[in-house]
Amino acid sequence: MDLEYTADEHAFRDAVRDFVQAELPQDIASRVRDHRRLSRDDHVIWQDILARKGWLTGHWPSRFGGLDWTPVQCHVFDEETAAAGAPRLIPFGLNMVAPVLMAFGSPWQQAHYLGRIRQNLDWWCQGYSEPGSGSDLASLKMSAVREGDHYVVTGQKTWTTYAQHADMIFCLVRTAQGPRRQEGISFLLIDMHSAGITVRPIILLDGEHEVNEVFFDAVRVPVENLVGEEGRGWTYAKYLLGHERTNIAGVGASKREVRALRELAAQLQFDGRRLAEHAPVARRIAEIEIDLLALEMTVLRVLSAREQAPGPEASILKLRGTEIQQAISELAMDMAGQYALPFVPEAFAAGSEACGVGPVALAPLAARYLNLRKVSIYGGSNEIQRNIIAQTILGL
Amino acid sequence: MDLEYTADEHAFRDAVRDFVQAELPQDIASRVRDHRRLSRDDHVIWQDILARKGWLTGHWPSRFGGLDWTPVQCHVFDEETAAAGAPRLIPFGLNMVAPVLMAFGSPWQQAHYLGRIRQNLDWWCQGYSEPGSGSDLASLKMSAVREGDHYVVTGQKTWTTYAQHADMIFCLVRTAQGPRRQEGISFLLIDMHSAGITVRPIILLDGEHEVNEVFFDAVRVPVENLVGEEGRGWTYAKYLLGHERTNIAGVGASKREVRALRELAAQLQFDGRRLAEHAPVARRIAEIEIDLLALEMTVLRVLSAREQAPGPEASILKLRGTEIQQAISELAMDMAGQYALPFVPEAFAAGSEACGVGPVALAPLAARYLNLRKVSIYGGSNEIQRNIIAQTILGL
Amino acid sequence: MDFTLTEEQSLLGDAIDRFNARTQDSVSRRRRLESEAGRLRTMWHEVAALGLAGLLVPEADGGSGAGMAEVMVMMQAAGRGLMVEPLVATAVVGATLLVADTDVSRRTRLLARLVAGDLLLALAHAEPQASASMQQVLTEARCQGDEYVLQGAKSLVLHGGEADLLLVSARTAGSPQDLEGVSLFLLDPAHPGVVKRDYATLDGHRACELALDEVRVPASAMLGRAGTAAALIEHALDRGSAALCAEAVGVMETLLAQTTEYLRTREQFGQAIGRFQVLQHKAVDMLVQLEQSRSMAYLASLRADAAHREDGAREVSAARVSIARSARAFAQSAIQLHGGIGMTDELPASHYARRLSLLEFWLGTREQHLERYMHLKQPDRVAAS
Amino acid sequence: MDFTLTEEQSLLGDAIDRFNARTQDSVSRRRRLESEAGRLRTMWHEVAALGLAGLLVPEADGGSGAGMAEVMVMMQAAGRGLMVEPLVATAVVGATLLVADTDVSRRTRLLARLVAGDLLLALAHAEPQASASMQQVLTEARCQGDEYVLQGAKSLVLHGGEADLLLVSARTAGSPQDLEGVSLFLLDPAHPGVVKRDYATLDGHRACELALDEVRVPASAMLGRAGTAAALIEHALDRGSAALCAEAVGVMETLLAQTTEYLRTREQFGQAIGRFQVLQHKAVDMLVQLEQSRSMAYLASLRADAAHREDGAREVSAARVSIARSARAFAQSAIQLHGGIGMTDELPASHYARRLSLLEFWLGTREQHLERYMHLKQPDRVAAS
Repeated sequence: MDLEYTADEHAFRDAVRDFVQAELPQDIASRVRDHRRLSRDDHVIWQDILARKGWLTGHWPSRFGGLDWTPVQCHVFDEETAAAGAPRLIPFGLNMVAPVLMAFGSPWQQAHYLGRIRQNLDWWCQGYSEPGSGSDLASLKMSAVREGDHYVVTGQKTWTTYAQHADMIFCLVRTAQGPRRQEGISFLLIDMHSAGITVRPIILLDGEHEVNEVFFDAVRVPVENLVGEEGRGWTYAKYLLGHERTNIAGVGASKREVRALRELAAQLQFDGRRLAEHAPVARRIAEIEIDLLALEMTVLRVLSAREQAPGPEASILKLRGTEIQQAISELAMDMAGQYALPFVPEAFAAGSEACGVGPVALAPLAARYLNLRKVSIYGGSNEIQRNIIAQTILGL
Repeated sequence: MDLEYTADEHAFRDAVRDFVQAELPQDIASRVRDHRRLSRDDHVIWQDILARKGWLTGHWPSRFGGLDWTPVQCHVFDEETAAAGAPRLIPFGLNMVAPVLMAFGSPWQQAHYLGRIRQNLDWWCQGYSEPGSGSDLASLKMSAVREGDHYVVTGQKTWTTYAQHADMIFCLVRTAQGPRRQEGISFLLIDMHSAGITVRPIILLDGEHEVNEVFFDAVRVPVENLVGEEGRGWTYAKYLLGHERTNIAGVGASKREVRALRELAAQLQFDGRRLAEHAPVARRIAEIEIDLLALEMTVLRVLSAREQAPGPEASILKLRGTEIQQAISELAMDMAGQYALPFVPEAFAAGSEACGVGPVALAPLAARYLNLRKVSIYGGSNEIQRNIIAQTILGL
Repeated sequence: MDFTLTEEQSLLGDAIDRFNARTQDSVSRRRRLESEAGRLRTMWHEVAALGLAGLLVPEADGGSGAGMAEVMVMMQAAGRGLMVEPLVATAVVGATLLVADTDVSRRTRLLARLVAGDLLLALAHAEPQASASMQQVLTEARCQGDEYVLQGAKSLVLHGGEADLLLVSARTAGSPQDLEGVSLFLLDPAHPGVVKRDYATLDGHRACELALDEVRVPASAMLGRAGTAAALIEHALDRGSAALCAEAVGVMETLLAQTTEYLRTREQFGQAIGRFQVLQHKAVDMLVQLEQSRSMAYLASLRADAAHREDGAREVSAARVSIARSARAFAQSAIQLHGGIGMTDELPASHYARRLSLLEFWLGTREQHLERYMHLKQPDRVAAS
Repeated sequence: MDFTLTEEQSLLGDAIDRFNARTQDSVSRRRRLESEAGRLRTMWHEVAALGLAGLLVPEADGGSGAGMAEVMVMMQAAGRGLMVEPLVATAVVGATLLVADTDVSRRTRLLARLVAGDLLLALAHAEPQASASMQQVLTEARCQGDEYVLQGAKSLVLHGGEADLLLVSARTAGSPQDLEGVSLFLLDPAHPGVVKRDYATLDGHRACELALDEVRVPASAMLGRAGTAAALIEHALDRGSAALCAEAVGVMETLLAQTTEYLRTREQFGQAIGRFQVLQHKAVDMLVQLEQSRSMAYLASLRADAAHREDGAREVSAARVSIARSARAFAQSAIQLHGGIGMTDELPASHYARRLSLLEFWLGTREQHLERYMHLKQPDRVAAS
């Protein structure tokens, strides 16, 4: 038992820190830190930088061009890049479709798609949810009918994050009707530039455009884009959930946000003193910080405990991770006080210090609070996570 | 709409306050305020005083010897007596069996038992729960078999509050087996001094003896002690729940407890200042006080809205009332700090200022915190209350 | 003690509900908000025709002569319909101030316009500097001959952009935290030296920032006696707070109905999601929050109606704090129970949740009201006595 | 970074579990606690025979030469079995202090007795006056020739009643909050002028209040150099805190197992109550609290092991605060999920819940640890780096 980082891990941390300091464009970092909107380019530029270094896929096995990073290295990488204000990596290709392709993809799929992901050539998105399916994923209806060496896909996906930017989408589609709904589902890779695909934005309650509806009208997909066997898509989807290497707890980003809270509290005045000296605020920051420390230790414990990906423990990390993200955003909004109210869309854009009302750092905080309501809903709502834990860990 | 008390209500408040000040024995009041154990006599003496004045049953209809107090008068009476440190009235006779007898009792039962309750001659207890029945009351098993003009009662009740003091118990018993469990239940009044009754104490986790198991071994009960019709006991029990005039929210007592918190905070020192000036404590007191104010307004709203007893709204009052009681006890324990730890049973008894460890007011606070865990369990757990509200008010 | 509404009061609520059913929907709301004052003003005439603009104006002045009970009824209905009209700014806070004007001819003239829906008002009192006290005034009004020169800045002036007349607090004597020395000025927003920055707020209303740079007004622009406006402003703000409390209750009413309806109809795993006990209990907690808020809205309204007394102020702040806490949890649950769809701008429920989430920052934040509650002396008996 | 236990550490935990299965039950526990030192001492010899008394004593002194990782393992097992033996007072806090004794012959002699189970220790440091700081010392030790005269009072001396030797902090210089000037004295509890008030605590342990009235001890009774004991005491208390953290985890382990077992077997309305989603989710929250606590117990143990550093102290206090919050909610849920039976003294689960509820008041309350956390400077990187 030893909770200190090894010398190697320290060296790795230094290397990451130095690289990020040298290479991360400062305009992107400041947009991230100030909660401004990021463009498609902001993400692509940063991921290109990492791809050139080989670090975009450092967590991949070397046989697929990765660097075999240990879980602790992954954590350190996440922590250092988040601390510096790097955009989060878009996970759909890197951490979601990739593990599925590594396990079940054809040699061609592996060579072609994994290669392009590694080089950051495709922006992927995820086609799971459909209108009405929600947490009950297996009720999906989008159909794929085999015609010669194509599938003809018709139907609709929804809540598709960044579909407006995407080149590729991986979809669960129904290739057969059966008594068990989980059977007859297949896993298909679809070019977003195909004829017949329409993307319609869904605007969230903070005015943000992150998610979309995606309509498929007789879209023709070559059969070589079927992953694994027809009808086994549900198995692959479950495998994906279990092997998602996404930093589900978001510790690195939350640590950055807590530091931002401290800085804000040190800048803002309340009754002529620094807000940081206002006992209720100081205490809430301390309690969030302590919660985050406990979460971080739990992440490290889960990561160190096994070489392979966490099972139901991931649900614990997701629960606490999202609760803490929401608590941070709630405190931030409270610290904004009356300046939580103004909604000046230009203030969310880059380099717009002049447009805001009140201290510039406060402009996005209430919108962010509202936006972060999503984290306890998507990716399996927190109620679903608790159901999973009750069943699989507690045996209830 | 007018939230001011009327002149009559003010006069009533003054009358209650004057009476209590003159008549409530100070030793009893100080035991109540200091959370010391009360003896049977403490309760009986105070209830005798009220009975002589006619106020023990002021809330009863005049045709049964009451004073037809309005709901607001009941609230004022509760508030003033609680504020002065009067023991709570033992509700089992006054507020639980009495409404059932008024509605369904025979003329003899009304004359005999209601008369004795009004004069404070019998201490009643409640025989509902059985081992294993818990929230699922209808699963009760205690049997009553008719033999001539007696029922022979055999079985067990549990969680019987103050059975050790009681002269009478009202019981739900099974007089028939049927497909619907609710059928075949009867409502029986049993003399606790009957042959065949054994009372066994259950000690709670704070060391307190409040509840008991009561064993019935072929206890003979005269048939005139059957309330209403055989097999309709479930109906009477539900009527009782709906007409319980107990101050279910406990506003008066909680107001006394919040004042006690304030006094404690003004006495205790922390870092050389009064604890009342310690921002986190001051804030918690304020927030509890505000919650209690909201509850009080809700009680008054529910009471004023109808002449008859509250329906499912009672569940809301019970929920919030118990949550606030528990929050007060939690803060009190926290204020005790390290002196939450000592457990000196003598310090719980009357006039034992010398025995405690640390400031005398702190001695019972942790035990009280533990004891008050019960309020979200008994009388229909708070989970059951939420089920009731979901079904009856929200229609879910 | 009596919590029942009179028949007249009930009818008022019904009338507003009907009006809202006809006029309030997401599209028209957005259009009114995004447009310049013109469209808003058309609607405001209709609102005035319902008697709402002059609700608090004495009958002798052409108003309804109503009190805070009626304001509560109005604001609950406004909340139910998610009205974006400047009821609080003009009909509650503004009207309370104008009614107190001691310049009789001006009072008569302005109240007539107010009642007719021809006068939108805004109180410019809060300032950019965060403070525990809602009574801090840094803006100065220097007396120069028979003029005053206003210098300072005001923040979050509710519906200040549309206002025909601003009511500006400024200090004619004393230091920033003093109650003495605060005066109130009537100010034309087009007056030289007044710079407005008008903007939308996240909860679907509008506000402005106000910079006052050497703004010269005649001494007659003052409302009431010099240096004595603090109590009047506090009273007007408390009435505004009580109105917000009632509005929150109305918002919760609609939002709870929308949420339970969704729970009853949305199916997952082969059953209505309202069958899941955890979701049921969350909805129950929403109901409890609503009922506690309703109680506190009553209290706030009645206390803000009486002559302004210290325990009244304390209880109004208690109500704001209580409702702010309930509203926060309530809105979170409403969104969570709706799932993804609850996050979208398309669903009316999300607009209600947004308003409910932000309400606590208007006219004194929760933090300010809690501090105020704690610092006001507790009267001998707290509640309703 | 490595969280796995060595085989030796695992075996230690197993051995204590077996020992507890044989010796720890409600009845024997109560008997040991209510009795005078005799019975407790018999058991303590058995505990010592397992190597627990001398766990932290160097091998050269006959001990196990173990570290805080082993203390964590021991205390988790102690928690699982709800041991009432004075492990924290003697084997953790006491041993840490004695090992630091610079009087070599006394050190050797006392450590030998400690390892053999013949020496029960108690640190008398906390005092009756509530303070945000755990380092306040008002008790005075005046130097008179080659003697010190102790005057003052100590509170909540953990297992002070049974102790053969008291370790008393007293001020030889400076003022109450100073770190400089605190000294540590070895004191025979039977010494003239020492008045003990021994009592049980609500969580099933024992403590005493200590009055020191003109207690004369030779200068040699001092442990270490005059005026320099504050850091040592802080370190010993941090180790005690880490031990309490680990014990809380053990208590939670058993209590969660008891609770889920109850949920699986107790039937209501025709099904196991563990089928009710609301109860399931409450149990899930308990699991989450346990896992967070487990993580923090690791952190506290490792940080209390290293040479005492400021960020170590900060993280130990963070762990105490985190675990206190989890423990409070956890114990409440455990009782609530058990229903009435969870309130009774008859059910072992209630004893676990009681211990878990009160643990946070020992060796610095949650409030004190939170204040300490907030006042210690944050290092550049917080966690585990």
